[in-house]
Amino acid sequence: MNLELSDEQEFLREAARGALSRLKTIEAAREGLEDESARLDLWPTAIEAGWPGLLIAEERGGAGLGAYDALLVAQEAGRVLAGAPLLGPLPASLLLDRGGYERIGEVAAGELKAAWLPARPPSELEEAWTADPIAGMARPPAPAATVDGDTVTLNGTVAWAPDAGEADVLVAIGRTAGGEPVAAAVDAGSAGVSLEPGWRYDATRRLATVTLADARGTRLDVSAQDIAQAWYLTQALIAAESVGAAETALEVSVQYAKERYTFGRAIGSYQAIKHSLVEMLRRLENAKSLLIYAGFAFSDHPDEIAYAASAARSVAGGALDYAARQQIAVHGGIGATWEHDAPLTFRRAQLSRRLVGGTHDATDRVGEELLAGRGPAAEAA
Amino acid sequence: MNLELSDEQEFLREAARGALSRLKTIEAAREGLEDESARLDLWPTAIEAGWPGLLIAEERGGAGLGAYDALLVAQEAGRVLAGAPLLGPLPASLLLDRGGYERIGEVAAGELKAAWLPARPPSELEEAWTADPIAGMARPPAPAATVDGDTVTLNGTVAWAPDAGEADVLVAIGRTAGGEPVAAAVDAGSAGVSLEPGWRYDATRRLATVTLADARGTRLDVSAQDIAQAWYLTQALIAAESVGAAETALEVSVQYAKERYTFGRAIGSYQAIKHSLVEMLRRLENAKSLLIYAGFAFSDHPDEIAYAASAARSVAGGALDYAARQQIAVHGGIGATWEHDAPLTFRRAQLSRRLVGGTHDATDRVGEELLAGRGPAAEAA
Amino acid sequence: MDLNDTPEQAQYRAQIRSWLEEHKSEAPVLGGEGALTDPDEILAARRAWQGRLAEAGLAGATWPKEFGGQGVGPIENVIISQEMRRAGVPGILDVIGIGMLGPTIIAHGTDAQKTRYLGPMLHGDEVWCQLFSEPAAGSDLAAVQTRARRGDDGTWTLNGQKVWTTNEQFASFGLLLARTNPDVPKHKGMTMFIVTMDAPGVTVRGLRQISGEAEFNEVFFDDVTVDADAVVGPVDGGWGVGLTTLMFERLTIGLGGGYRAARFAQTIAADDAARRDAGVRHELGELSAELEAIRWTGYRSISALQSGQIPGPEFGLAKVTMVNCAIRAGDLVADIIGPDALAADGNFSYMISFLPGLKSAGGTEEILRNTIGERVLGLPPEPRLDKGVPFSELRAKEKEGAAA
Amino acid sequence: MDLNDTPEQAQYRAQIRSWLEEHKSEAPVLGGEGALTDPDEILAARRAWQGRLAEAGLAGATWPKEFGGQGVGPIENVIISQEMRRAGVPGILDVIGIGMLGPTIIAHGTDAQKTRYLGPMLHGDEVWCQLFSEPAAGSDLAAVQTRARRGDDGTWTLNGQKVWTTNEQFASFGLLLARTNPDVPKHKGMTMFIVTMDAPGVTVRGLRQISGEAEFNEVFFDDVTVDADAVVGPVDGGWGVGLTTLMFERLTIGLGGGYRAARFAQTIAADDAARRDAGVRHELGELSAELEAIRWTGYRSISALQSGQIPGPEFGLAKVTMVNCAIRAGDLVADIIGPDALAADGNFSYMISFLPGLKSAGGTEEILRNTIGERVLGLPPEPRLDKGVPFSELRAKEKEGAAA
Repeated sequence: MNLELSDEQEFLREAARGALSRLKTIEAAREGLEDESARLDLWPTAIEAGWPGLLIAEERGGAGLGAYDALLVAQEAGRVLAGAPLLGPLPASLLLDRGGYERIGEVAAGELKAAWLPARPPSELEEAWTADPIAGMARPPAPAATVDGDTVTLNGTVAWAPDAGEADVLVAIGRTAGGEPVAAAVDAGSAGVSLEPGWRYDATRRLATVTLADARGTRLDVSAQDIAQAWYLTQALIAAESVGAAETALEVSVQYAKERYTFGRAIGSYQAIKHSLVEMLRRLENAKSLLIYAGFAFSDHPDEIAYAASAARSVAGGALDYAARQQIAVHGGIGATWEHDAPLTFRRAQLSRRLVGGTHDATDRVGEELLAGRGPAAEAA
Repeated sequence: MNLELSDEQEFLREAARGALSRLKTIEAAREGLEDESARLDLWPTAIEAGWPGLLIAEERGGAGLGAYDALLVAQEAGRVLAGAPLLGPLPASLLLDRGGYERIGEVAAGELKAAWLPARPPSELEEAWTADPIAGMARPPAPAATVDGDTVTLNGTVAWAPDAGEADVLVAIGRTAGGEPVAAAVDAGSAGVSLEPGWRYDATRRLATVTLADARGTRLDVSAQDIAQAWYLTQALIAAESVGAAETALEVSVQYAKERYTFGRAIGSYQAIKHSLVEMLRRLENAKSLLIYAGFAFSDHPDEIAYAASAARSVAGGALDYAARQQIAVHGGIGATWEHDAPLTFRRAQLSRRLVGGTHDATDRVGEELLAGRGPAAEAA
Repeated sequence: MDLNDTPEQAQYRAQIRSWLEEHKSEAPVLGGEGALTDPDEILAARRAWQGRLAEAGLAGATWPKEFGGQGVGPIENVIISQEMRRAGVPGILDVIGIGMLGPTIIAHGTDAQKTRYLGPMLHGDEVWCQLFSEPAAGSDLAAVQTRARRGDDGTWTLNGQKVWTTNEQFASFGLLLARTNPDVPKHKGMTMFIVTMDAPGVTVRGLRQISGEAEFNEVFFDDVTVDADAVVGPVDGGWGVGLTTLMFERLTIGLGGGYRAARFAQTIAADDAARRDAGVRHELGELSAELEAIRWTGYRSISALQSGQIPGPEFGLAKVTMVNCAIRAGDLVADIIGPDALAADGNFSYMISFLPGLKSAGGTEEILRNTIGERVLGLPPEPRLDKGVPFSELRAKEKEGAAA
Repeated sequence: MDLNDTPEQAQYRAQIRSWLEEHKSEAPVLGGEGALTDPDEILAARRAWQGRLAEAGLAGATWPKEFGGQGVGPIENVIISQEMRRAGVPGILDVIGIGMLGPTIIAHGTDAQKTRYLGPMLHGDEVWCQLFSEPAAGSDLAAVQTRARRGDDGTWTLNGQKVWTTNEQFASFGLLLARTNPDVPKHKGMTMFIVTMDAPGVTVRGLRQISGEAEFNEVFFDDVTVDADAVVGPVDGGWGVGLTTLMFERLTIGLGGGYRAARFAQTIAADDAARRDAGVRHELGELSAELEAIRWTGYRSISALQSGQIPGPEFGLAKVTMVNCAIRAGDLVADIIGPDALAADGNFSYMISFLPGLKSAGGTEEILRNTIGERVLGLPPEPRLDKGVPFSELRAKEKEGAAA
């Protein structure tokens, strides 16, 4: 058993860290709150680093890497609160690659920017494929789809889709009359597609609400399992970003707790502070373990993907929520001021937990899989 | 505004404390786990103290006191983990007194022991009057009732009814074909009544599962509101018992934290211990405030009874759960041994949270009342 | 158990109510239709309103009569607050001055100070601010580094920085704690000063919070000169003066409004899926029950005041409950609404941004739990490494430790 | 990322698996059909089985060859455990002896001690117990009060009490930490002894837990005599010897099984109302995700062992997660089932009773969080008031403080 990173993985991670370190991502996260022009466009960085083609097969111009490799990149992006274009493009690339999309080479090269419109797989309590709602707890069904040969016609709305506002090609998930999911590549500029870009609270995330009104796309030859995997890949990517952000929050907080004195002692020597930092660590380590599990499920145990990726998002989301609040608390009053970085982590945590189904739904899915007897088989190894 | 106890209330409380202090209730709680004969019968104590008639009008032989007075007694019983016969008899006495029961004088004098068979009022998510189930989360409907003049015929089962196994007269709540609740006084020895006494985990609680098969009783002239008040009175009594038990747990734990040393300091000087004791206090103070609210609702604001009593049970239940576990933790290993008193508090907490709807359901009811717009009117005073 | 007034209180309440009934049309309108919007206008109107209240005996009612108060007890003060809330009029502008700093000057000030400052403070003509907290001191209020040096002419020169303060932007005076002798243990070498906020060398800077709004200020003192008669209480005896202020601060907390469960419930009830979700209902029930509890804890402290007791620090736990329940409520509501709940103009986004800072305001939760553990439960304190050590040595040790 | 064995490990695993395949019929049956029930029979069978495992190199495999081990690494030990679990055979009886006490004797014992004790320990002929913890010491292992006094003839006399220990009721020997010099600081005046458990003056008493079962023992020493050659390591150097034991203890935790989410899920799924309840589902999901995490944390520690690292104390956090998740699971399941879940013969009542004690076993959660905060995160320790103070003085101070 060897869960250490391979040399290639170490290299991928270091390269991502290096590329991101050359950008002032934290400053952009703050300034972008008041000045949209201060936000960074990381697409050039992504192209240079080869992220758009990460999951695309080598023979089609990609790097042919696995989900865990993508998680390593997402974790690095999370560490510096970078708005890296991953949540939209990577799951899209998975479906385009598997679905025989013609222009896949351009997607891999980053010449064609793809983003998917997330659709949640059914569960016992919610039996349809659904999309994220604009507001409220009721999830609307995924867009209605009629299939005519290779052409799919779509009608419906998907709210808060990451990176969709900047995409050239959208991977939309429709629901046929029979309730089956169908994936289609839809030209973002084509008739019947309207995009309403927007952001909320965290200036590093580009979101869009997409309405399809008789919009036409090309059918992708993928299975319901493939589409579900795109959903769970998104869950795992959000988990990895959250782990990265929580990791930085812990490091920064530990450093401060060593340097800051009160009543003649470093504040980190007080149990209340010490134990809360250890709680940050505990949640973080749990989340890291589950990232490994999610990666393993994608590479070796596809029937555990739903369980593993959901568990990862659930625990990583909790870890980031906790870390973001504790980072502020450990820093005392100063941690809640505009100029401090802690509020930026907090904004990231607040928005992340409500995207693509939300942390809450991922937790429910862990329960769903167990109740349906689809938990892990037994001990591995 | 004066929320201090009146002299009469102080006297009632001191009398209860005195009467209970002459019994070895804690020892009985432990020994009763292995030897049923070691359990105390507190009915004679109750009679002597006048508890059976506490809520019965003076003109019918009772003391004519209010719900808050009953809560004071329950809190004292909780302090010493006494199995005081309150949860069955007091709500029963409320319905018998209001319902024009003929032998109410004997009930008030304790010559006739009454216990009610709890029925939960409907809510938005559970629209029928229901009884506690033998096992599982689905609640069965309250026993079916047919009314013929003054006679009510009942069919159904109510599980885990406190004090019902020892009662002479049962106050059963039936559900008519139209879904309306009806209360009836049923002679415990009459045909069609079968009682299965039992206990679980906490040897101080006498419980019984009661099956009614064409059992006949005398109709009590009470409204659905009266019956609902019996349910909420039971909730408030459990809350008060829990406050008492949590109070003792806190006192004992604080004492130990002052005396026990580790690494050269009293353990109570460490923040981890200190803050958890303060958390016990915080929950306890919140629960005490809500006991006052529940008492106030019964005396002055009957439309807030459901909300106030449920809130009291919810917070007091949580306070006892927390206190019971922390009492063990503060005491280290010794707190988890048979000879220690902490496990007895733990047993009390574990069983209490699952009786008469359970703490969980009381919490739900708080949400129910708010969602239905039945929260408190505005600021009092 | 009686939620009603005594006959005397009822009479007092009736008197207040009738005054308010008669005069509430003079109060500035701060919200809803016809509300003032210009900050300067608002300020002027609130000053004037405080003046009206003072004249009528509704501001500074607990102050002794000789200083313009009514000499009434804390319970009457609660009645005034309740009636003002009921009448829907704004409260006094200078809560800090009237509630804490005025009483401090009454207790420790010279006759000249009382004569000069109390009247204008009471009537809102001169607003005050409290200058105790410092960035490097954190939870340890006594770790003041702002330095006051006495010149040959008896005047003092102030240098340093204060933070977490409010009202500086329109305050006339501040009550400032400064270190006058660093060579004695830290509680012993401080002195309390009255400073003029428009004196040369005083700079006020807004301190923006998570929401982007400047809810607090930083104040910088750069060779600011104050006269010898600006000292309140004994030189090097400032800690004792500060303790008086803090005692009055405790009297003002815990009785206020806070977040009400009904507001969250309304939002949830409007979403049918959320309303029928068992998990949502349970979470709402749990946090609401606690919020309800602290409402009644508030009544308990009023009742305690009534019978002549000062509410103990355990009532400070109500703040812990309030903040943590509101945080849970914010998370619940935003989970239901989704990203739009975080929109800048959303109903809950200001609350969500505001709460993390509130958690530290007025002392962190940890410090509060220490205090209550020690004062209420009688638990032993943490070992103190700073006892009896001269302040200058302590600072040197810290620098060394942080560098290690 | 590779969950598979290296070729060498695969070969080792195959070898273990084939031995077990061949010999598993010799293993005692402890559960299910045909299980042994008589405690003495069970004990005898488990001793014999440990002997067979030792002969085959499956017990004490990490011990050096000269003492009967195989000299393999920790990863091979993991493989043995996994294969034994897979084969469904019981593990070794004397986990404490082979995992911790034997290695301590190997590190610190005399040649005579190694010759006398290691063989019978390895083969299950003589079982050992660990006698470190004391009732008054609590979390502070070094606060040992059991006293050993040296007589003129060089023998030692022991008086005191040990607690939280297992296997005494059938152990032949114990490794005991006693205070030999109370007039030096507490870590300096202790010595490690080997004691014979059937010596006159040794009394073992079962210590009943919440469930009513005696999961641990108390052992009383009343003028128990041991010879001079029973000392392990230097006189007054017992703390160093004990640290070796504790280091080996750390190697044995965190790799075990623990509670699995599927078990709780099955119970819930069987109740249709619970299965469809959103709140139940969420709570199950939350605690299960954490339980799943520590399964993978376990794999991470195996992987770390594999690459030659000793898993750090942060892996101890897995125990915290495990206990707290199991507590939540017990509460959830019992809330669903109701009072019957607490029936003496219920599927979950033993777990519910067992967990509160487990929370303190092997060091409280607080101590663990201190250790991790300091060793892993590098945070400064609490101020220590007991440093350098003679043990006898410390005790006197404690008595004084507690009486105050």
